[in-house]
Amino acid sequence: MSRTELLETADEAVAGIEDGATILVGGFGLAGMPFDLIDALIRQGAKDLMIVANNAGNGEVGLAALLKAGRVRKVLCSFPRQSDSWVFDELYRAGKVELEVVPQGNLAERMRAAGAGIGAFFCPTAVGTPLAEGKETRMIDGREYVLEYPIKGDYALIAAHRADRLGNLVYRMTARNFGPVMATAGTTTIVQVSEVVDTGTLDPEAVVTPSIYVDRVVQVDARHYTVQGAR
Amino acid sequence: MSRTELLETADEAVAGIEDGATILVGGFGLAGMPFDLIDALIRQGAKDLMIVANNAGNGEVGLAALLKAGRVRKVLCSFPRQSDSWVFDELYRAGKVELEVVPQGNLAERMRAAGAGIGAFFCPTAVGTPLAEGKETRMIDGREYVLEYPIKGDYALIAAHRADRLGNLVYRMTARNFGPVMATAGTTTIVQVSEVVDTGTLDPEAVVTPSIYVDRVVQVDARHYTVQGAR
Amino acid sequence: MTITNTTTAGSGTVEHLDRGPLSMGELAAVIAGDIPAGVYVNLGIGQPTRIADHLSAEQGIVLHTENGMLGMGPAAQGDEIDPDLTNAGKVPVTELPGAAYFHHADSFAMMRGGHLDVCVLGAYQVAANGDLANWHTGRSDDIPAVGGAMDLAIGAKSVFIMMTLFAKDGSPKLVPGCTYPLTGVGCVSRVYTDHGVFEVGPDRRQNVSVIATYGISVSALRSRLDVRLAEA
Amino acid sequence: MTITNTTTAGSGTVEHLDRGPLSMGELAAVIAGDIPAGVYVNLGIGQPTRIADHLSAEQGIVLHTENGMLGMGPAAQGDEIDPDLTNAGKVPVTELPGAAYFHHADSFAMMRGGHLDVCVLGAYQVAANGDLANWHTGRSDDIPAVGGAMDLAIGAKSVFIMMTLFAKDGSPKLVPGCTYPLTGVGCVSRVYTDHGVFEVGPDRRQNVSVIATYGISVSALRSRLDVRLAEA
Repeated sequence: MSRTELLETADEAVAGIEDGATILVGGFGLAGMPFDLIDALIRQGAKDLMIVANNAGNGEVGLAALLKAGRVRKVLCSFPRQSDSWVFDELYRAGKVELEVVPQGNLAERMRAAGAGIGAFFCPTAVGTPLAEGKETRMIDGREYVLEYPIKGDYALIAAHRADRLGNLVYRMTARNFGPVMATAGTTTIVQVSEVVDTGTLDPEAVVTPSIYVDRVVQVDARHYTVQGAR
Repeated sequence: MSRTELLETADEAVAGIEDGATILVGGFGLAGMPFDLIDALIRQGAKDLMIVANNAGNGEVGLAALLKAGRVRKVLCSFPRQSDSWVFDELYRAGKVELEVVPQGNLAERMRAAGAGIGAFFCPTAVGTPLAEGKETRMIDGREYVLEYPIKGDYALIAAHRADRLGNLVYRMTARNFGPVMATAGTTTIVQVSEVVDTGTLDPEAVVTPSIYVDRVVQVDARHYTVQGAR
Repeated sequence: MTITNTTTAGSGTVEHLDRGPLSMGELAAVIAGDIPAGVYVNLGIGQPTRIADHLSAEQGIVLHTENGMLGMGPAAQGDEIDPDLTNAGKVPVTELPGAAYFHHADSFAMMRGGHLDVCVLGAYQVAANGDLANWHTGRSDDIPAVGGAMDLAIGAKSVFIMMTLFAKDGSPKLVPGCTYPLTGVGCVSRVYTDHGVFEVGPDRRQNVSVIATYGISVSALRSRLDVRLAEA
Repeated sequence: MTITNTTTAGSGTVEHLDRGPLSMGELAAVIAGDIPAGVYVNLGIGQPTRIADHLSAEQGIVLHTENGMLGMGPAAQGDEIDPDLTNAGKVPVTELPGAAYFHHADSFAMMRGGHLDVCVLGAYQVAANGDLANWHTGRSDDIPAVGGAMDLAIGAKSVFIMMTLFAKDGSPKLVPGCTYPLTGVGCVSRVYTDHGVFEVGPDRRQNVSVIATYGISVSALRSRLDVRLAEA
């Protein structure tokens, strides 16, 4: 992917996202969720979106706010139902949003496959369960596997800790979660970071997402949300 | 994998390797090659080995020395023929060693699949070439793929830069190459490092191979070989 | 409280009749005692998290959390709380020396690839053949949510279950066959409950082996369970 | 030496008849001029490596080497030489600011996943339909060795070939169909040679488009090649 753009505002960073787009949204619960990009996406107005994420929103912030704004057609995730997912729960029960549940590791591996040019893979997870129903299976070396296909995003919206001006990224602790995988699986990868540093100051041995995967970067002020009863 | 053993000598580190074992050997050319472990393996005496590596030895050292000692039944690699691979070339032309050539990326991805519990994967590399002959193919979304299976090792012999006492590893520059992947694909992973440091001194954000993949570690003196005309 | 370590399978069933059933805290201690030293363990969200409180530093057990970390420490308190550092239950935790962070694909590759020694999960039902149901009640008004349950169920070398033996309505949760939607097939090896510890699995041909009982005899258990119980 | 940049495809074939064929160094400069600014490029071992000498810092091109690095710098000299830092040809190289290291599976995922913009490879033969043969002569006494050639051939968004147009025996290397064992099917988009630059590929129905010639006219090329040449 050619040179990374460094943008001044989250609004510039999400410019051009089309109605109906598939968007990979980083984060595990609140850790690593790109709050500023999602808020900008709400302002930007794209609708009828397919969201791929681990959860379906917490409280009234982040993905939950996007859902509440009525912009989401479908959620593909591993764990929508949480003590603080009332926004999603209400929309789902009212038939206003579709849901596809995927095991967490398959979600990650299917996005990795998309980024790595793998056409499909035989996976042992979910064999014999309702989540494998209707899928192709095969015995390999005496074990049963389910055939899983890549999940590619038109956009990936992720949060990282630091970027250099070239677009290399490092993350912070378990906020890393889906970011590096989604960065590889999004046609256009948009990243919010807490800090942009000069190129050459990140340790080349410790770069987690090389700049080749990063299209747009915006620096945002640190914000941390806490939602009571989150899990 | 349970607790990593820190051993005093390379000979202790390779103890117990059986005749006929499949051994993944790290390194790309000379960078990242576990010279001391291979020398110890030659002393140890295991024979009839199947070696999985990128190359088939350079000059008279490392893998070339193991081949010369007559311990190798078969080499599975991407690039055996080099200007300095005379040991392999001679054995091969004399019919004394089998060869299976695999594209370099498939070699890496097939070991990654072994480590990641993937049963098989559809890969676009080598479609329509002699290296895909006899393999299952499938059209997915208008593109043709070849079905590739995991490559698992009974042992992985790799070189890293530093280990902590728990077995976490970091590498140095392009000597990283196959090490992290082989560490996941070996039933028993044996690592030579230039330095063992106290647990807690490696940056947790920069650990490349977590200790769970590492069974035995031995610290060795730095040795660097240069072979004229290596490529 | 001292409870005999139950790992001595094959050495006979131990009936603890001098006491009532275990509390969940006591059960956590029993499981902690059964986890071998120096292994890599994932503790599922909910009750299994409590096992960590009973692991000693000497055991050298390394905890994995599937959101991307090895070397997870105890829950964070006060100033230690960092929103970027949580466990799979999204509870703030701490980092121990020797920790390592990795992304989700690497974390689940670690699980799926069979590198974890033990994982301990909660359950709605476990079948004699090792089938597990712990993600969905199957009620039509339930919103399904699986998280990492299916990955954990098939990934670890040993899958332990921590649960009460009976549901609130008194029905057994150790059953001849699961009626709830499955999480994994034949994946459980050991079931730790307040009333007893059992070995199950696909090799046992419906024959559940009783390792220990708490506050109830094997014969009394036979009358309350629909599975065939064998002495260990 | 100044040679017109050839990227202006569609604006007509340019015949450079005031000179002889290009040297490999000149060809490297032509290719360097055609690589867009700010893109990610892999230069295959052998002649394509020379293109790096003609890339300017202002172009902001980032070089990938498949043994596990982005941000590769020029060949290392003297004290810079470090046996742990080599390119895919195992030649010692240097590291530029903003470099990143990764392991082989990640490096080839980057290629296979279509993230590299351009890769430049050598070739034994290229066919009009974009088929590439560059790994094996097919001679029975040859030891086959593929390395990353097949991964690169199918991985990059644009695959450029750098080669002489004719083999030492005078036979053309741009052919109606490859007779050597294939490296990739329909994967090449552009062929840079000493005698001319061509666009090929599966969409062209055997119709090779001539972007530029050096020291030879299009009509003279038609008499020496077995492929149908069209003006750009």
